[in-house]
Amino acid sequence: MEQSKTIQIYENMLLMRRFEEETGRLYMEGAIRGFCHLYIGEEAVAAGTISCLSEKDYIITHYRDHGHALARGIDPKNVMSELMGKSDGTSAGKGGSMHIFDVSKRFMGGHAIVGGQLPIACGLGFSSKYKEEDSVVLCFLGDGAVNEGEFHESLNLASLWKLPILFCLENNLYGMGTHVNKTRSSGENIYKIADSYNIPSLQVDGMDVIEVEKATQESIEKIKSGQGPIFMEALCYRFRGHSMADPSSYRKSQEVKNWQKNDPIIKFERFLINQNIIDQKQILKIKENVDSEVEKSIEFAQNSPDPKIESLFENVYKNE
Amino acid sequence: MEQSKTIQIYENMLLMRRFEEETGRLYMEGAIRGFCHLYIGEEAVAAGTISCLSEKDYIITHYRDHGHALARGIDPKNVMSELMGKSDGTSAGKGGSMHIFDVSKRFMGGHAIVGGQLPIACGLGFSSKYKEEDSVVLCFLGDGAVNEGEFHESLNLASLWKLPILFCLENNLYGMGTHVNKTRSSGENIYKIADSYNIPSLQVDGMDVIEVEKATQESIEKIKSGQGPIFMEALCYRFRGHSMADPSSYRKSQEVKNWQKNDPIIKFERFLINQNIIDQKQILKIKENVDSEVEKSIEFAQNSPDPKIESLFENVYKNE
Amino acid sequence: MNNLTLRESIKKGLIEALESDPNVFLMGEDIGEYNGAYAVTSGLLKQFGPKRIIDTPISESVILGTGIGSAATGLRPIIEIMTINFLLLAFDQLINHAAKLRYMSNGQLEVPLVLRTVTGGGAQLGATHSQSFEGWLASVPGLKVVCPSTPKDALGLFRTSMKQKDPVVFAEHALLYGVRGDVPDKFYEIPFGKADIKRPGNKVTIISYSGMVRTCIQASEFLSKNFNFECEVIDLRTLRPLDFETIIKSVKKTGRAVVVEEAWKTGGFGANISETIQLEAFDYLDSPVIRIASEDVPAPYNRKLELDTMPSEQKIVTAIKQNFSI
Amino acid sequence: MNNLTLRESIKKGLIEALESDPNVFLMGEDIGEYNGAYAVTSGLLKQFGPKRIIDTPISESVILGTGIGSAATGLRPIIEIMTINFLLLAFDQLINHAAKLRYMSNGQLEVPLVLRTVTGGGAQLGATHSQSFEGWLASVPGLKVVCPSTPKDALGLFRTSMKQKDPVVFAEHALLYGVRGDVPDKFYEIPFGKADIKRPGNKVTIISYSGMVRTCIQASEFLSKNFNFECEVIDLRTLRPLDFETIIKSVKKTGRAVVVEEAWKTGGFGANISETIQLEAFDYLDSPVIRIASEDVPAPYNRKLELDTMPSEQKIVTAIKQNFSI
Ligand SMILES: Cc1ncc(C[n+]2csc(CCOP(=O)(O)OP(=O)(O)O)c2C)c(N)n1
Ligand SMILES: Cc1ncc(C[n+]2csc(CCOP(=O)(O)OP(=O)(O)O)c2C)c(N)n1
Ligand SMILES: [Mg+2]
Ligand SMILES: [Mg+2]
Repeated sequence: MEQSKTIQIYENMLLMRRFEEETGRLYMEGAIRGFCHLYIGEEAVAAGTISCLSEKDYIITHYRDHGHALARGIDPKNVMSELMGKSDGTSAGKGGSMHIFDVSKRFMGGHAIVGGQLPIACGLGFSSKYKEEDSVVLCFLGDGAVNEGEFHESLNLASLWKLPILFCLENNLYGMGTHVNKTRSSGENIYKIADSYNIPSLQVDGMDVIEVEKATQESIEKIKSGQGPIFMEALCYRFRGHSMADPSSYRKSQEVKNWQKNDPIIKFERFLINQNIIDQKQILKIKENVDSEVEKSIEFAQNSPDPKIESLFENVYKNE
Repeated sequence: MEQSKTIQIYENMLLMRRFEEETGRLYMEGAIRGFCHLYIGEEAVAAGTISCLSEKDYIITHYRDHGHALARGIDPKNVMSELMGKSDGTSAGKGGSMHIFDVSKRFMGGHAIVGGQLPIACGLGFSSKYKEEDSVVLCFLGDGAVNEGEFHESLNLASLWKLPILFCLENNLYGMGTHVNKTRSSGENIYKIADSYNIPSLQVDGMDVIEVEKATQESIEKIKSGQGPIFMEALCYRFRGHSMADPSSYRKSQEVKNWQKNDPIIKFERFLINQNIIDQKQILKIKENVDSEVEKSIEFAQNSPDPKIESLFENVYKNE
Repeated sequence: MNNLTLRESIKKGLIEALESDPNVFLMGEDIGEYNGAYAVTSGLLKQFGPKRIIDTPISESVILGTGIGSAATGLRPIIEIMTINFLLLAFDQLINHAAKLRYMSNGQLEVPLVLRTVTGGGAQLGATHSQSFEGWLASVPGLKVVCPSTPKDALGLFRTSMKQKDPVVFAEHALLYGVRGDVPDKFYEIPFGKADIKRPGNKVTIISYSGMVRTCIQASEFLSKNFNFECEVIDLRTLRPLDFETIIKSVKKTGRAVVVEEAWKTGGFGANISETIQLEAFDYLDSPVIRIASEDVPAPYNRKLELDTMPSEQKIVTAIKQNFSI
Repeated sequence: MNNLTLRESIKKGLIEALESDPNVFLMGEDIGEYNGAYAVTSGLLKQFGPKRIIDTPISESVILGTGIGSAATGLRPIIEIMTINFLLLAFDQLINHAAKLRYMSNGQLEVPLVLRTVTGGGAQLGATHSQSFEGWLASVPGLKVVCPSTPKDALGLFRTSMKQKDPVVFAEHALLYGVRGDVPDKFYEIPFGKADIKRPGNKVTIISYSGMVRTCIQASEFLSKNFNFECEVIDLRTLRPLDFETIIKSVKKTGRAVVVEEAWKTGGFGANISETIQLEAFDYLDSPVIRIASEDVPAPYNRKLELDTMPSEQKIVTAIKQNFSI
């Protein structure tokens, strides 16, 4: 990895973390509402994968989407405004936390139905291939989504038609409160399910951004060569509850602590220092910048006006 | 196999064949209507599998269900009456060809939505297990059904919960007019898909009733031992079109002819003679009996009255 | 008398059912270890164990299908689909199978299944998580549809649901879970197809169900206080079977009718009620039947926008004042 | 003028679309090699090749999802779901996704997708294969719903469908495919939201769509011939947008209205029309609006039973005679 990219990834991971810590706080204060799913702990996956994409590549993801949005370079101001339901939000307050879109960045949402993004991802890949555009689709999904029928239909089609899709499974071990061992008949190593679709697959340490980045880079090259989709399982963990409403009684606190010891940001920070890519001073500086960016995004969002009531009827259809 | 069972299977296969030849004729005459899917060519699968079941085992299948119904010993008179929509039909004319039921024989239908029987099969298996009944569920499906989301959800659950289900895939190479190679990403040998659900699987020659019977016998023993589901792929072929409405332009006539050379009934007949289990005279006698049974079923059905118009409102709900 | 939340009263019903019949079991996503997305089943896994309280993968079709197959073979499943929005993924099992098996088998099979799910909006969950499809389901022959609005009704209707031999969709409104109400200690049931007059009146009949009943009562109180105008509020309680008798009787008395529902206005199930009123009480109507429903837009996330899409006390009051000139 | 079947006129529309825009493609089960379950796409694979005419696995959700994703990125998919009964398996994609993406993204995304499917009963296909769900879909904001009843309308409405920037459900009635009608050679389009008076009259307004329009016309001819009683038959053509103007204008003239639809009576979309008529033309109505729809039962296989569930010429005639005393 180039040094500048390395540092950018680090900044990006910090941004996600700080942004969401504040998101959590603002939720408790009532400034953000509805369902809100934090990505804290999983930052290496979004940062490692999305940093490998070009402008013309597509991203589509589930409701746990703040991290992906920020990694794609969507302005935190607009994301925060969306979380607060404001007119400067990515969807001018209509979408909310689970439905972040920025089509100018080919960030195709934010989808709140578990597994629902997968068939659409096939459409994006189909389109790229039909138009000979050479765009890759990066499609995130959770371990819980693997058991939905839509997963199966999508993987079969993607493979049959050799669609240029990188499926990135964020296996954080739980779908809400249910451990993956209770839901997956094939047990651990979910990535092996790709075999039955004839899709090449791999497993990476989702807490290690360098490993994620490298694997993504290689996968995307292969996909661009026209061989069809690849399925990548990133082993990771969410440090917070499933959503802000989660009582989190199903996990032992020791389990959470053990994973937290493996915090992807701390780990990466250590690596950067050990490799002399960056020093403590630079780190402090970056942290300050990130803090200030997050603060600004909050201020911006707080000052952003509520959408006009008339907007309620806009964008149901094109011409109405 | 015991000799008496062997002969019974042979009779049964003949019955299916002759019954459906007449069904096809009656359809052309307009006495049978709606969608009607003949099983001709695939008789070895129904005969070989269903002959291994005990009374307390369940069967659930798709719309191509005449063969399965007859193999289960449902009276041809009642099946034919159902095809003609008469009051003596298995559903008194309400179900039709695609929806044959006989709950007294634990024949749980006849389901016309591709893949729709699979989730229900899980429920039957669940019930058997919950009640510790030791019943096995024999669930038929086509190669086309494998690509439905419901297939995936069902196989995962069946395996996770070790449900006593024998999935019997009737791979006749086509779903309507679409060849399995155009729809299955993993190519031939569909049975291998069971690996990703951790379900033991096997493939049998579905044109060879002895092989089918043996494999079923063994599978059912294993399932009864409590190890969970088994997935069996029977390679077979339908000699007729998908339904009576099928123009059949998508298959080369040579392909059909080649498969017809492998007719499961002729093959089995030869085997019976070669093994001296049966002689030509006996065969003639059996054929006569079968012909007469089929004729009687037609006569019975033709004489069966139409259902009363009031029956329209019966059995929508229990108490109405 | 017990003062319970709707959540508690449904839980009471679940416990009763589980205790009274070993063939009753609960199945759904996160109903056990997680204690239920809306905490209705909280503690039940501990109390009844994993044979009876069953966490499933996220697979709506096979969850429902498993319910169908087991109900058809003598068990009494209570299936939870987390919300009605996700039920769309199991519509094939519900509509093509559960609703039709009795008929297609000419009564050989029956599917005594209770499908609990959460309906409605108003919690800023956005367009994919705020829908109300119970009206569609009420149009499907073979299904019964229950929509309680109070803790007492919820328990009484739940008990009746468990006695049905047919699939019952029991739709609980997300915003009602915390609402409290008196629930008799003494055993009671509430029959299907009997609407309840939640507030008597003589000037206008308001017909509603589920989450909107409260809103209708609030509007009625306002009109009573400020204009001495007394609305009769009818809570349908079950959409199928539907109690037209109570509705028509009331309208014949008041001569005016308002139907209030949370579904989208276009094609809302309530139109069926307006239609029947004009048909059965044509000569008694002083003015047309009006209907208040959600705006014809996907639910927006923003609080103000979302509130503006939904029927409200204010909207009901205004509509009544304008249409019936008070 | 060309005399075409409805099947041929739709095929003409498909060919035009395919020829005029390389981004148009067709996708669905058995539309290619098999030539289409209802033979609408027969020959197209040969004519346009496998890049444009795409056979899929039997996977309704991903078929529709692929349509959504490709429509959202500049292609113009025409998706065929073999029948509306199987569309239940893709309701999540249609309702939670296609219908909502424009709104949830505040206009950033759009889904210009034409979803062709087959609706209706009457061919003895039994309960799982004879349903009419277009009314449900017409209640979903974000979707448009087209239901042509003649070859001419089908082509004109199809052309308009292809110009939409929003998802269009184009529901073709199975029993109409063989019906012939004149189709102008000269290019024409038929706008959405404009109902068509298929038969002028002055005594009663009959409102219908799709397969039932013919039946309404037949009933009208009978009443005209035998009783000199002239019905005006309005064909809605699109359920969403819906042309209330034409309906109300006609009812104000005739003073009587009958709504005829093939869906189940309870909760049928037609109730929405009855309701609006009584609301907008209250003072013009001589008697209540009546509605004729299918019986509230799953479709039986037996011919006589099935016919008895559906609205018929006879039933319409009888209802009009009874309700409007002729
Ligand atoms: C179809 C559907 N079913 C259920 C839900 C409720 N739900 C939201 S998130 C979730 C868990 C998903 O888990 P996973 O895919 O592992 O993603 P994670 O939340 O762990 O990132 C569930 C069950 C939903 N949104 N959609
Ligand atoms: C959900 C659904 N989609 C489509 C159809 C239409 N259809 C009926 S049979 C069939 C082909 C099924 O093929 P397969 O599973 O291989 O069974 P076979 O007919 O070969 O026995 C199709 C597409 C249907 N009935 N249900
Ligand atoms: Mg997870
Ligand atoms: Mg097949």
